[in-house]
Amino acid sequence: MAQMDSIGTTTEGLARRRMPWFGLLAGVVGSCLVLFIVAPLAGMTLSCSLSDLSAAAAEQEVRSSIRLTLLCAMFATVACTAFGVPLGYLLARRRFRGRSLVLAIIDLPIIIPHSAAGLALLTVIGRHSLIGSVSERSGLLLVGAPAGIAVAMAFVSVPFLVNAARAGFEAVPQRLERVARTLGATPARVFFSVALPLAWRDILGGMILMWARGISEFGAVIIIAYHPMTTPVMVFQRFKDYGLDSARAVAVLLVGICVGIFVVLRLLARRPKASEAGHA
Amino acid sequence: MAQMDSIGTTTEGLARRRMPWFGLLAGVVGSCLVLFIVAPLAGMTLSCSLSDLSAAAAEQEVRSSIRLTLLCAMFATVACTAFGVPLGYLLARRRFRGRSLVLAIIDLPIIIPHSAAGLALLTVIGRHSLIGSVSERSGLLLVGAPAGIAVAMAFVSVPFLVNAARAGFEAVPQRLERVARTLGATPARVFFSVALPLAWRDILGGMILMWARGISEFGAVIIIAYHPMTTPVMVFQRFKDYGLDSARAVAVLLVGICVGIFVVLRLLARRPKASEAGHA
Amino acid sequence: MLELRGIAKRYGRFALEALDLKVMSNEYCVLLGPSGAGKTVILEMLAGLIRPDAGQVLWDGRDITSAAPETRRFAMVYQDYALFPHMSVRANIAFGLRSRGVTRTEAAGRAEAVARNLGIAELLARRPATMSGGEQQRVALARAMVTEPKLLLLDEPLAAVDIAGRRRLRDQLKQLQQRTRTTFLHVTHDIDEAMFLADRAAVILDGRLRQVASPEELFRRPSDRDVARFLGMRNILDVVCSEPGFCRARGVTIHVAGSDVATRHVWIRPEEIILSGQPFDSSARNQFHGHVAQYSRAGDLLAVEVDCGDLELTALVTYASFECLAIQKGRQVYATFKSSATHCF
Amino acid sequence: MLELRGIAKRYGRFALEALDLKVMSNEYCVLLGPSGAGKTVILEMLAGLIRPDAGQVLWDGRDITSAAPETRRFAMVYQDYALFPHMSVRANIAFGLRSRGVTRTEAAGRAEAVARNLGIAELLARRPATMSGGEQQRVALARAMVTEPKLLLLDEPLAAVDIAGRRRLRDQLKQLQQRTRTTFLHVTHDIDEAMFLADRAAVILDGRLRQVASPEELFRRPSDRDVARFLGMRNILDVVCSEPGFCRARGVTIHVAGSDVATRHVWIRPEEIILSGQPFDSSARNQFHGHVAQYSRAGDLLAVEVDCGDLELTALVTYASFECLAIQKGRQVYATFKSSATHCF
Repeated sequence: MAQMDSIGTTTEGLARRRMPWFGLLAGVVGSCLVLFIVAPLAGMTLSCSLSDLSAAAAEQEVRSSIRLTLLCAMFATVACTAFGVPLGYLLARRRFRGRSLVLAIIDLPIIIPHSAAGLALLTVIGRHSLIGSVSERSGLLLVGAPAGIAVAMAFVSVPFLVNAARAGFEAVPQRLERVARTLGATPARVFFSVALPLAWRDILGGMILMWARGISEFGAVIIIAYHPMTTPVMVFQRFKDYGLDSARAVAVLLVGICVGIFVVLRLLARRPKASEAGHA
Repeated sequence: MAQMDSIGTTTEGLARRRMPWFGLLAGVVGSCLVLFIVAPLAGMTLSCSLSDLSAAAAEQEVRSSIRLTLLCAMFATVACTAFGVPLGYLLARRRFRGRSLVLAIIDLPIIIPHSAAGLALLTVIGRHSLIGSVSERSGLLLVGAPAGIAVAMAFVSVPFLVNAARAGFEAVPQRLERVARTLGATPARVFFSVALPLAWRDILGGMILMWARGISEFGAVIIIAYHPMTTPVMVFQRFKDYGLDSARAVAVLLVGICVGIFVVLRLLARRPKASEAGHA
Repeated sequence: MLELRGIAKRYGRFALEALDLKVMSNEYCVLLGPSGAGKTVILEMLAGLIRPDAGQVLWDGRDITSAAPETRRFAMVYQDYALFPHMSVRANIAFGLRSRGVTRTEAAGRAEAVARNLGIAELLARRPATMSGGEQQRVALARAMVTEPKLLLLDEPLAAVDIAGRRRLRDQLKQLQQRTRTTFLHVTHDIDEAMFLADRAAVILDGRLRQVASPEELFRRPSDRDVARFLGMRNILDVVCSEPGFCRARGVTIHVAGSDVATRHVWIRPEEIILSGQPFDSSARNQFHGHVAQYSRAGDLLAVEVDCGDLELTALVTYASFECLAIQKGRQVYATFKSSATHCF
Repeated sequence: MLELRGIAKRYGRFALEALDLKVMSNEYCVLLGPSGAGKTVILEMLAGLIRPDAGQVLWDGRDITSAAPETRRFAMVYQDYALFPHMSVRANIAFGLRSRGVTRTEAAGRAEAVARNLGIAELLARRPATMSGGEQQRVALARAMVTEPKLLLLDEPLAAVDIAGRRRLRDQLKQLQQRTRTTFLHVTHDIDEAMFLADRAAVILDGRLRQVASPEELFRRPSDRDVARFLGMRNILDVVCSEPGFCRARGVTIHVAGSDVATRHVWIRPEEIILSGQPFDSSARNQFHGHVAQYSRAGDLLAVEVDCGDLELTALVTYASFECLAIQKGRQVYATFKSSATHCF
C-alpha cells in the first residue's frame, strides 16, 4: 500500500507539473537551425533588387555561363547514368567480394575536399598526363574546356546518382525478380521489364540530384577550368574582383535555378510514396 | 502440344546460348565508374613521393592550416549537434505542418553552389551586416577569422548531421517509446533513456560525416576567409600561385585525413548492422 | 472502471465508429475481432498514445481523454514485446519504477520480486535479444505489472510466442489477473484464447461493437449472423418462423426447440448431426437425405458437407465413423439431428 | 520426376541436412513443416534461385543442380503473390510466354484462356494493387500455369489469403492439379491444408525429412513422436510392450490392439475417450478414474484434460456432453476407451 501511494503521489506530481516543455524546447532549438540555413539565403535574396536581377539575367556573359553550366552538368549526368544504373543494380542485388569497398569508393567524392578532387583529376586528364595528351592531340580539349568541366562535375556528383539507383533497386522486392526468372525471363529481361520500370522514379530523382549537384560544383571545376567560366566560378570571380554587390545578383540567379530543380525533385519524390501507401 | 513444343524449343535455345553476359556487362560498366573515381585519387597519390609528403607535413604553414581546419570543423560539428539532434528527433517523430518544407530546407545547403552559399553567409555575417558589426564590436571577428570559417563549414555540412540523426531516430521502433510512456516516462525521459541510447551510433556517424564534410569545404570558406587559410583553400592557392606540383603534396595529405576519418565512419556504421542481424 | 463513450477514429484504412464500452474493475475483458481490424489502435487510444477523433475515455467517471499517457497508469504489453534492447531484463522491468522516481535499490528489489513471481528470475542479467518469444513476453508482462497499473492493456500478447510457450503464458496471464485483481483489457483475434481467458468478451467487427457477453453466452446466443460466422459456427441458416417450434429455411421445415416468430437464424451444432447410411427411427425430429459434397479435416475431426438439395449441412464426425461409413464424395447419407441440437437467435 | 539427392543448405538460422526426396510426375506433393523452418529456401533451391551447399537436383534423371532458373520450367507461386505491380493482370499472366518468345497476340489469347479457367477473366484489365488476396493469388497461379510448367512450386499459397477466399482457392488448386496433371510441390505449415490437397505429404522437422506418406497413412502411423506431436495428436504415450496387446505406460497397463514388442508409442484418439461420472460396464477394455485438470476450447469441441494419477489423458467432448456432465476443474470422472481406439507405432 505504501508503495502504491508513493507511486500515486509521483504520478499526481507529474500530472500537475505536466507541460509539453520538452517538445517546445526541441522545437525552439530546431527552429534556430532552420533559421541558420534560411536566413543567409533569404538575406541575400532580399538584399538584391529585381532590377539588379534582371540586369544580371540580361548580361550576355552571365547567360552563356548559365547555359554552359546547365549543359555541362546535363552531359555529365546523362553519361554517368549509363554507367551508374548498372552499378547501382549490381550493388543492390549481388553480394560479391569487395562490395562494401565499392560502396565506400562510391561515397569518396562526397567527403574529400573538392579542390583536392580537382587536383586529382588534373593529374589524370591534365595536359601532361596520358589521357590529356591523347585527347588533346585528337582535338578534344579537356583542361580549360567544357569537356573537362563535365568530367569534374561528374566526379563530384556521381555518388548521388549511384546511391539513388541502388536505393531504387533495393526497394524492388527481390521476389518479383525471382518469380520472373522461374517464368522463363533471362537476367537481362528481368532487369529491363521488372527492375528498371519499378525503380525508374528513384533513378530519375538521382539524375536530377546529380544534375543539381553538378551545376553547383565550384571547387573541382575552378581547378580544371577557370575559363570558360561556369556560374559558381563567376560568382567567386566577381566577388573577388568587384566585391559582394557585384556578385550577389548572379549568386541569387544561380541559387534560384538550383532551388527550382530541387523543388521539382521533391515533388517527384513525393508522388510514389502516396501511391505506395495506397498499395500497402 | 504445338504450343508446348514451341516453348520447349525456346527453352532449349536459352539453355544453349546461356551465358552470364548481362551480369558481366553490368560488372564491366560498373567497374569503369569505380575506376573513374579511384584513378584520379590513386594517380595523384602515386605521383607524389614520400619525401614530398613528409616535406609538406613538416611545413609550419601546412601544419597550422591542418590544425585550423580540423578544429574549426570540430567546433562547427559540436555546436550543430546541440541543435541538430533535437531537430532530427522532431523530424523523425512528429508529423507537424510544414514538416516536408523543413526537410527540404535542411537539404538546401547540399544542392546550392557553395560559392553562392558563402556569399549568402557574407550577407548575414559580413562587416556591414547587423550580426557582423555587433560581433566585431564585441571582439569576435567573423569574416577572415576562425569563427567565420566554422560558420561556413557548419552551413554546408549540417544537413549530413540532421539527416543521420533523423534516420537514427526513425530506426528506433516507435513502440519502444510508446510503451515507455505507458510505464510512466515523460517525453524528456523517453528521449534521454530510450531514443538517444538507441540512436547514438547513427548520431555519432552523422557527426563524423559532418566533421569530414566541414574539413573538406572549400567554396563557402574561401569567400568568408581567404586567410587564415584552411587546407582546402591552401591547395587552391598553391595550385594557382605555384602550379600543380607544389599543391599536390598538401592535397594528398588532406585527402588522406578525410579518407582516414571516412574509414572510421564506415567501421562504425558496420558494427550495428551485424548486431541487428543477431537480433532479428 | 473504464468507460468509452462514442470513441471514433479513422486511421488509414481502419475506421472505428462510435464505440461505447465499459470495462469493469478487476475483470479480464477480451476485445475480440479479426486480425487487421485495428484493435491495436483502440488500445493506443486508451493509453493516450493516439487521440480519438471523437468521444471520451473515462476512468472511474473522470474524463481522461486528453491526459498524457504517463499520468494514466495504464500499462501496455505489445505483441512484439517492445523490450528495450539496450537494457538488461532487470533494467527493463525497473524502468517504469525509475521513471516514477522510485530509488534504484528499491526498483531493483521490486523488479526481482515480480520476476520471481513470473518465473523469469534467472533471466534478470540477460539482454532481451537472447531470449525466446515466451521469455520476452513474460519480461514485458513483468515490466508492466511492476508499476502496479490500474489497467493492463494487452495487444495480442500470445500471437508472436511459439506454440509451446503460448499455452504456459496463457495460463500465467489468467493466474496473474486472478491473483492481482488488476483490470486486464486484452485484444486478440483468437477465439480459443478469448474463451479461455475472458470474464467478458467484446466482439468488434467492421469497426462496430457487436456484442459484449461472457464467452459461454457468446457461443450460446450470438447477437447476429456476422458474430456467429466470426466465431466459426457452421450450419447457420436464415429462417422464417411462422409457428413456434417450426422454422422454414429455403423451403425446408426444421424442428427447432424454442423458436418463435422473432427467430431469424438457426444454428445447428455440427457435432450433433449424426450421419448414417440408412434412415433410422429415433427421437430425433429432423432427418434429411443427401449426398456428400466435400469433406476436410477440421482439428481432430472431419467436417463432412452434405448436400440435401435445398439445405447444405456440415457434420463433424470422428475418423472412426468416417471410415466405418466409407464416406466419399457423392456417397448417399442421412443427416439426423434433434431439435434440441439447434439454437435460434 | 524430380529427385533431390543429399541436398544440404545453411542459410542464416535455417539448416537443412542431406535431404533426399522424390516427387513423382503428376502428383500433388505437400512439404509439411513448422513455419519459419525455411521451406521457402527449399523451393528456391529447386527453382535454381539459390544454390544448395551440397547435393544434387535431378529432373527425369538429368542433373539440373546448376541450370539457370529460366531454363528449368519450374514456375513459382509465392505466399505474397509477387505480382508485377506495374503491369495489368493480362500483362502479368502473359509475362512468362512473352519471356519465352511467344508473340504478343498469342500470349494475350492464352492468358485470357487461363484466366477464364480460373474465374478471373473480368480482372484482366486491372492492376494487382486493387485486388483482394484471393484474386491476386489466382492471378499468380494463372501466371505460373500459362507457361505450362513441368513443376509448379507453391510457397504457402493460401497463407496470405483471407479465410473466405482460402477455401475456394484450395478447391481450385486441387481441381487445377487434377485437370492439368501438372506436378505440384506445395509447402505449408497447415496440416488441414496438407490433408486436403496432398497425394503424398513429406514432413520436415528440424531440417530433416521425417516421413513421406499419404495424409491418411501419416495420421495412422506417424514415424515418430515428433511427427505425431507436429500433427497435433494428443494422448501420445511412451510405452513398453512386453506382451502383445498390453502396454505399460508409467506403471499403468493399457490394452492396445495390435501392439507388439516393437511398439514404442501409443496414441489414444482423444475423440474416442468417453467421459462419465460413474464407472460403467462395456466392451471398452480401458477405464481410468481421475479428475478434470483443465479444459479449453478446441475447434468445435472442448478438450478436457483428465489427470488419472500416473496418466494424463485428453478427451474431446461436445458442448452438450460438457454441460450434461457438469464438467469443472477437479470434477471426478471416469475415462473409458476401447483398445481399438488406440494406435501403436
